[in-house]
Amino acid sequence: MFELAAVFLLCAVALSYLIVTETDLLKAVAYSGVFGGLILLTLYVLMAPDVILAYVAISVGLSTGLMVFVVSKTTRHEVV
Amino acid sequence: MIETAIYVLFAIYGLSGVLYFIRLIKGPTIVDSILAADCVSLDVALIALLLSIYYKNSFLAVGALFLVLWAFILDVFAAKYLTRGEVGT
Amino acid sequence: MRFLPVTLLAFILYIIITGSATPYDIITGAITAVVAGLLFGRYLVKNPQKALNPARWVAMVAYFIKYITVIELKAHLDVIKRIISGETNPGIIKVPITVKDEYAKFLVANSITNTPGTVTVYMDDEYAYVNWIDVKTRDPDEARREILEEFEKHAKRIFEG
Amino acid sequence: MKKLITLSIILLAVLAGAYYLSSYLAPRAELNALGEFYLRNSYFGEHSAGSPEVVTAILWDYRGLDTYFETAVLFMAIISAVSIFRNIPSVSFHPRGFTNITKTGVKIVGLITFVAAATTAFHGHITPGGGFQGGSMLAVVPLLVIVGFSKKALEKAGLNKERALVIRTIGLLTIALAAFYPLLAGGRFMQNLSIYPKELYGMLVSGSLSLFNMAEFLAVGAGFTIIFLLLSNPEGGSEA
Amino acid sequence: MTFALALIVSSIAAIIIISLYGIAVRPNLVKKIICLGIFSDIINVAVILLGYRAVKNPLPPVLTDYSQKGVEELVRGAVDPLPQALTITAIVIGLAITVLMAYGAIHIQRKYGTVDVRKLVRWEE
Amino acid sequence: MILTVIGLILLAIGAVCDLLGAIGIHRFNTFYLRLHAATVGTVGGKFYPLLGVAFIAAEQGLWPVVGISVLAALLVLVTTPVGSHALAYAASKARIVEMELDEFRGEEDV
Repeated sequence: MFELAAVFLLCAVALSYLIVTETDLLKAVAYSGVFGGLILLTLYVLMAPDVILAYVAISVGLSTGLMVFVVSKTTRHEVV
Repeated sequence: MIETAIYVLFAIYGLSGVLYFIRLIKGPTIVDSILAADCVSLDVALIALLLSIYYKNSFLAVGALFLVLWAFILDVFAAKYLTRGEVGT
Repeated sequence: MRFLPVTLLAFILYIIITGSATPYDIITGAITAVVAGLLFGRYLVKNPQKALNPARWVAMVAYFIKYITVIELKAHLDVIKRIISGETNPGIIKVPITVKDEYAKFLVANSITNTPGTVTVYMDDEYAYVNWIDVKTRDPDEARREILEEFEKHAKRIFEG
Repeated sequence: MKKLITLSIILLAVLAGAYYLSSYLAPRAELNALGEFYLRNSYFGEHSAGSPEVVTAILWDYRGLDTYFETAVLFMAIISAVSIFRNIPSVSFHPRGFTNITKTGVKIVGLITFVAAATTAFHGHITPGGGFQGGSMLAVVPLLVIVGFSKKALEKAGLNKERALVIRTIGLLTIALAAFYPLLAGGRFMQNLSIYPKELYGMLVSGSLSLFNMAEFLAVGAGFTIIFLLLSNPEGGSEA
Repeated sequence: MTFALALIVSSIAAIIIISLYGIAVRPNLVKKIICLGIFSDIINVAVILLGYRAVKNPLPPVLTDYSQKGVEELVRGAVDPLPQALTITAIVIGLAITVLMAYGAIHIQRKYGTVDVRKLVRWEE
Repeated sequence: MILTVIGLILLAIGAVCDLLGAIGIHRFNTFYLRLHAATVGTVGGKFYPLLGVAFIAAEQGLWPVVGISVLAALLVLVTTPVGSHALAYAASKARIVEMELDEFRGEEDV
């Protein structure tokens, strides 16, 4: 099962590149939510239940809400 | 028997996860992307519960509950932002 | 009195999530349940007699079992056929609803959305706006019979009357 | 299309790097001496922390001083964020909330989130979880209320900025007092067992660990609540 | 197993490089904050990877069987608890720091009407 | 043994539904149709497998996992329709996706 962690992190590499190059910031927030899910599965394989509980609250619950708040108060589209 | 079945299930759920993932990237509008992100996060919860059965360890299961519980939080936030412009009102 | 149903529900949830029932669990669970009842009871429960009536719970369980087997199966097969064949006729139509209670409306809306093929777009006191994958009719009464009459019947039995 | 080409180049580079690295790396099966010490001593043993949950034992007993100062850092971060937002005039607005279905859903999910957060915090010394985790989960409840109803609904229900600050101060004061009390009783700073009891009426409370967890639960939850209350003020109106 | 470990290490390195690129090059402050979040997440994963043990079916560092036999079982199979304990506070403090930076970005938007770094630099001209 | 078989059957049903939903989300060409395909993926593809996980865990004696997976299965039925409804409302109200037959457009809401 340790090999699964490699697969998840390989997907996370692709996703991090997409987050960096995306110009629609709301879409970038959605991507980072999925990125959080992949990191969470990696933590499952690495056997860290405490960190999972902290990370799921921060990443899925609070951080997405915070970033949508910030996007709603600044601009949505990034001009490259 | 269960271990083999879990490997096969990982493959199938992973394949559908990848298909959702492609829609997440392609999605012509923002709502398509958020819908796909929702489906992927539920997939993640299911795979997490399957992992906790594979390792026969009940401590790993609790995280999946919170993933299911808060899967709709991004939908509601983004919908409120798209319709009202402000989130706090 | 209004906080009693919420307290009971919170205690049961606490024991389920913990997964054990030692004295420590029961004491902390009782504390949490009382606090949750005092904090949330005003907003969740309007009528405690209704919430504590076991007949309603039995009706709810019966509806739940019927819903997840018969109704879901029919709707799934229909939508899967459409996914394979690709023929659709979508539209958002206006359907009158008759239930008044908050949770009854929530149950009806969720039942509509969870059935593949129909999604509640908006619901106010008189009408539900439903996105339907195959608009067979635009007549409100006939659409009501097709989409939500059965859900409303059960919702009335569970939450109203 | 250009994006896809760059992406495949990056993935190929990662695979090539892995192929190169695989001759140098070897997975490690043995345990550090320090890690073995913690695993052996956390529940039994001479230097016991009285908790079967080794991570919480390290957090609040063996490395308690680190966590104490990290709590102070968290306090500083939240206080500085609050102080930035100090003199912003609040704009009057009509609270509308979101749709009715969302409101009912938020009520149900809020109750379950509250109970689950309390479970995580109360069982921090027995099963995975603890004050930080439970507090972060608790802060999701006001966030959900803000998006489903509005900021004003939360304030009308009695949770405004001042009360959240009071709850937060209570939590931090409890942590400070529980950390300093062993000095008065003749022990060292943040000493756990032999000052605090390991078992209370037959229930495992692991000395001061459960007390620290509950206080941290309140402090972290109320701290993040203040942040979201300040953030949810609508823009516009008079310029600051 | 060795190749999987190497793949994990190189993926972590790649994500660190990509997120640092995002922090340095992208002009929008909000995008910088998102990239910083990715960076701190992957650093936490790297720290936890240091405590992993390559035994078959490893255990989380929680004692379930309260006896000496249970302790022996734990020492045989459990992963190292110290990196996990250090990571938990790092995650929570990371969110608090992110909040502080987000407040800064909102204030910049209020004062100058933009969060684009290139425009902010030329503001005084 | 019988519980494991029931659980595996439920998981297999879920896998098929999930795959069909993922295919449907690519075959349909507008957002609202994809929403229906995604419902097949969430209810058929997540609710039944979560119940199946509960059956398998009951066979192995992992009672906390049983409680959590049953609770998660029920929560799927409560939370995901709220999310779908919010997205459909936003798509119609903010005019992100246009649709020919739309009786909600132009209606006042609270």
